[in-house]
Amino acid sequence: CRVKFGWYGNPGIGLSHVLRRAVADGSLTVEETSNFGLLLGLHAARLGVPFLPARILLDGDMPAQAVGTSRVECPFTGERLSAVAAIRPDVALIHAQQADAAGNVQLWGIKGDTIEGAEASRRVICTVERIVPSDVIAQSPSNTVLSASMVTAVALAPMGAYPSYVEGFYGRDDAAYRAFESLSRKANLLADYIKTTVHDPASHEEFVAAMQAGRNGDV
Amino acid sequence: CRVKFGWYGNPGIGLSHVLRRAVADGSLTVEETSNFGLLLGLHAARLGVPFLPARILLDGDMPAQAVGTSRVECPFTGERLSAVAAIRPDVALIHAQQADAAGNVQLWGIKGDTIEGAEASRRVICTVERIVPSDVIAQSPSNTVLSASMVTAVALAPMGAYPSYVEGFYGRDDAAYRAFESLSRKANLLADYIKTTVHDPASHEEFVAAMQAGRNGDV
Amino acid sequence: MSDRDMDASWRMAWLGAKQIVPHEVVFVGIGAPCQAAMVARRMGNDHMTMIFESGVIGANPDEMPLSTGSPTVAKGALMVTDMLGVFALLQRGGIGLGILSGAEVDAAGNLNSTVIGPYDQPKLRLPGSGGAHDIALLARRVMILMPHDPKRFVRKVDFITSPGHGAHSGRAGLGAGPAVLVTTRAVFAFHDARPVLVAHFDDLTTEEATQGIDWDIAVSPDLQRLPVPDPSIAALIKSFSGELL
Amino acid sequence: MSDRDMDASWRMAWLGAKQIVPHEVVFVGIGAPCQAAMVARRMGNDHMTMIFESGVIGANPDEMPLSTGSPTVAKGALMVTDMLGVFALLQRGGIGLGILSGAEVDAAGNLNSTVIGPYDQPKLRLPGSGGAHDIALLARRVMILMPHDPKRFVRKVDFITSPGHGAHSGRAGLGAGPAVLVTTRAVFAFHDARPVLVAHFDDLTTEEATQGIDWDIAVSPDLQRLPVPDPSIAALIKSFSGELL
Repeated sequence: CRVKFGWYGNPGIGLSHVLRRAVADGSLTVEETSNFGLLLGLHAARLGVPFLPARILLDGDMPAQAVGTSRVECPFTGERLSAVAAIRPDVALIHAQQADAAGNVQLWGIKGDTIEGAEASRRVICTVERIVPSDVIAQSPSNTVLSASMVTAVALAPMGAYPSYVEGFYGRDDAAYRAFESLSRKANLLADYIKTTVHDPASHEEFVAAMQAGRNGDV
Repeated sequence: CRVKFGWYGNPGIGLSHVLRRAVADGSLTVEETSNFGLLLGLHAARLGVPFLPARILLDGDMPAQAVGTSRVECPFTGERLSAVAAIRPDVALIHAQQADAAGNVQLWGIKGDTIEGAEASRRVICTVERIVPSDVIAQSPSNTVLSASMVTAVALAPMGAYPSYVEGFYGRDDAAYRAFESLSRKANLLADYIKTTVHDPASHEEFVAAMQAGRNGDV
Repeated sequence: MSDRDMDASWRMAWLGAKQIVPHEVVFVGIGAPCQAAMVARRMGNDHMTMIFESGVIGANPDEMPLSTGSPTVAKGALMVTDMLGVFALLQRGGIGLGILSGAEVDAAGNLNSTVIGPYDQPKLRLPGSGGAHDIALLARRVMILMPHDPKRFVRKVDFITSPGHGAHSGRAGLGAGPAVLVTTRAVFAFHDARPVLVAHFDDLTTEEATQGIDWDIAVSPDLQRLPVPDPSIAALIKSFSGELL
Repeated sequence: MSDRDMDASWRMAWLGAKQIVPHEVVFVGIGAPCQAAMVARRMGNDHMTMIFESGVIGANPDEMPLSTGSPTVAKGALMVTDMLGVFALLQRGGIGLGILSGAEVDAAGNLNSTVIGPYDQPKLRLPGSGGAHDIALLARRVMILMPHDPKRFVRKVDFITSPGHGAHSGRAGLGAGPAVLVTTRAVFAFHDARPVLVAHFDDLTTEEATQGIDWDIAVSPDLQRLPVPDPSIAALIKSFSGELL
C-alpha cells in the first residue's frame, strides 16, 4: 500500500497513530511531498500537462524522498527549478452542499484544494447535503465548482462531511477529532470503532449516528 | 510601441481599424500569441515561475511569431511541450464592483482573466463603482478577488467600465461598440472622438457623458 | 434562387447545429459558432454543454452575444468560473467539440485569422487567434463554419493560425483536428485529412454546393440531399441572431 | 518559578506577536503560529494580514482553530479564495512573514516535522511537511516558534523538512530564511546564519533563557530584558487559546 501526502495527522491535535503504526510495521510506503508540491501535481493534471515547474523541493532532505519530483531548467532565464509530476488520481471523492441530478456541483465556503483535486481526477464521485433542481443551480452559477460533464456520480448523503463541517449546514465537531486521538492510539480500539461505525450500520443514517455516538466514547 | 495580445478587435463586430492602420504604417510591433498562450504567461507570473509548459504554440505559423515561446521536454514522460514565458506587467488596470478603502477588491459575475492579469502584475490600480466599509467586504469574503496587499491603489469611478458593463450596476452598451466601428474607420474621425471624449471633459462625470453621447453619433 | 438566399447565415447555423451530438461539450466562439450552438439547443439538444472562453459553462444565451463576456452569456448559465478553468478543461481533453471560423480556410482545414498577405507586410491585419489556435489543437474534434464565399476557400492560407490536418503533428494530448466543415450550402467531412462532400441542401444542385471553390473535393457515394427546413425554423433562428441575419 | 510557569505557551505567543511588524502579510499555521498572530492582532497590529493555507486571507479568528479550514478561520475574514491562490501568492514573493514550528530545530534554523530517527527506519513517523517546507523557502522572512524544551533543540535534525540557513541555496526567487527564533523564554535573531540571543523575559536569568540548549549561542551586546506582561494579557491569550494553555 502506497500513500502520497503533504501532511497526514489529526489537525490541531497531533500525529496520526494509524500512520505511525503503518510506517513502523512497514505496511505502508510513503511518497513524501509538501502541501504545495501535492497541489502543484494536481494542478498540472488539471491543466492537462505532465509537469509544472516550481521553486520548492530542491533543498533540504525532501528532494531525496519526493517521488515524482525532478529538475528542469527555464529555457528563458536558465534558472534551475524543480519539476513536479502531474498527479492524476483514478477517482476523487468529494463532498459539497448541493448538486442537481445532472451532476452540476455547488460548493461554497473554504474550498482548500477540493476543486484542484476533483478536476485532476479521471472520475469524480460527489456526495451532497441535498439534491436541487437545475434552475436553483442557475440562480447562483458562481457557486458551481464542477459542471456535469466533469462528474461521474452524485449521491445524496446528508451529514456526509461529518465530523468535519459544511458551511450553512452544520459545524465542525472538534470533540470527535479529540476522541479519535484516544481511540486510534491502539489498533484494537480502532478496529472496534471501525466495526461499530462503518461495518455494523445498515444505512447511511445509522452510520452517521454511530459516528456521533463514537465521539462521546459511547462505542 | 509594442503590443502583445491573443485577440485584438471589436468583439462580435469585426477587426480593429486602429490595429489595422498601426500595423500597416509600421508604428506598432505585434507579439503574436493565442488567448490561452497569453493566459498561461500571466498564470506563470501569478504562480511565481518563469515559464509554464503547454501543448499549444508548437504547430502552424504561430510558433514563429510567438515571442516568449520556447520548448521544453517533460523530464518524466519525454513529451515535447512548448514553454510559455511568464508575463509580468508593470501595472494592471482593472475595474470592479466595490472595494474598501484598504484595497480589498470585490468582483462578481464573468471574470475572464481579470484576476490572473492582476495577480501577475507588479502593481494593480483598481477603479470601482463604489467604496464600501470593510465589514461589508467581510460579509461576502468569497466575492473578494484581490486582497489589500496585492492592490496599489483604488479609485472611485462610477460607470468606469462603460461602454462595457458591470453586473448588478449597468448593462453593456452594444450600440457604443457599433458606433466605434464607424468612427474608428478614419484616423481623423477617431482623433475628433478622442478629443471630445477623453481630452475635453473636465471630470470623470463629463467623460462618461461624452462617451455616452458619442455612441449616438452626437460627437 | 439568388446567391444571397442560398447563403443566408441561418442555413449554415442549421446545418452546423445538426453536427452537434447529444450531451456534447462544446467550446463556442462569437458569431456563427454561437449561432449554430444556439440552434442546436432549440432543436432539442437540451443536454449539450455550451462553453464560452470567458469562463461560462452550460450557457444558454437568449440572444446572440457580441462578446464572450456579454451579460446574456451568464444569464441562465449553470456555471460561471474563470478563463483558466475553461482552458484547463480544454487542454486536459474535456472539450468534445470546438466550433471555429476564420477569414480563410484551406482543404486541410487550416484556418487563418491573423493576416492577409505576408506576415511582415500584411495587406490586412486581422484580430488574431483568440482562442482559435488553442481550440483547433486541443478540442477532441473540430467543426469549421465558413459561409459559401469562394474567395475564402483558398489553396493555401496566408497564415496558419489554427492548424488543421497536416500542420499539426498528432502528438499525444492533442485532439483529432477538423472533423467537419459546414457552409451555408453544404457539409464536408474530413476523410484522410481531405474534405468530402457528404450533404447539401436540396434546393440547390451538387454543382452549386461547391461552386467556385478551387479545391479537389471528393463526393461521398452516400451524398445526402437535405430538405430545407420549414420557414418557421429560419424565422426562429433570425429571432435571436441580431445582425447576423 | 517552575519550568512550567516559565514555559507557558502564552509567553511564546506574546514574544512572537511582537516580532510581527505593522501591515505585515503573515502565513500562519495551526497551533503556536496562529496563537502568536492572534495575539498580535489583539495587541494593536490591526492591519496585519493573516493568511491560512486553506485559502483564507485577512482572517481574524475569534478562537484558536484546530484546522486551517475550521469555520472560525473564515468567520470575519476579508477574502476566501482557494489553496492555489495562497500558495501562488507565497511563491511569487507576496508573503512577508511565515511562522513555523516543528518537532526539532537546529542552530541553522532547519526544522524537522517528518521523522524521528532514520527516514527508512524511523523511531517515530511525524505528520510531514504540510506547507512548512514551502513557507520556509518562499516567505520573505521566517519566524520559528519552539517552546523551551531542550531535547527539541538539536545539533543536527534527523530530517530537514523546512530548510534553514545553509541548507537552502539562496537561489533567486527564494526568501531570506529564518530571521528570528522565539521560545517561551527568549528571542534569538539569526545573524550570519547563527542564532544570537537578543532578548529574554526579565523574570529569568540569561542562563535560564538558554538553559539546556546544546548550541553555541552568542549573546547580543544589546540584550534586552523584557518585562513580563500584565496578568490580564496572559488571561486574554488563554481566553482564545483552547487547550494550548
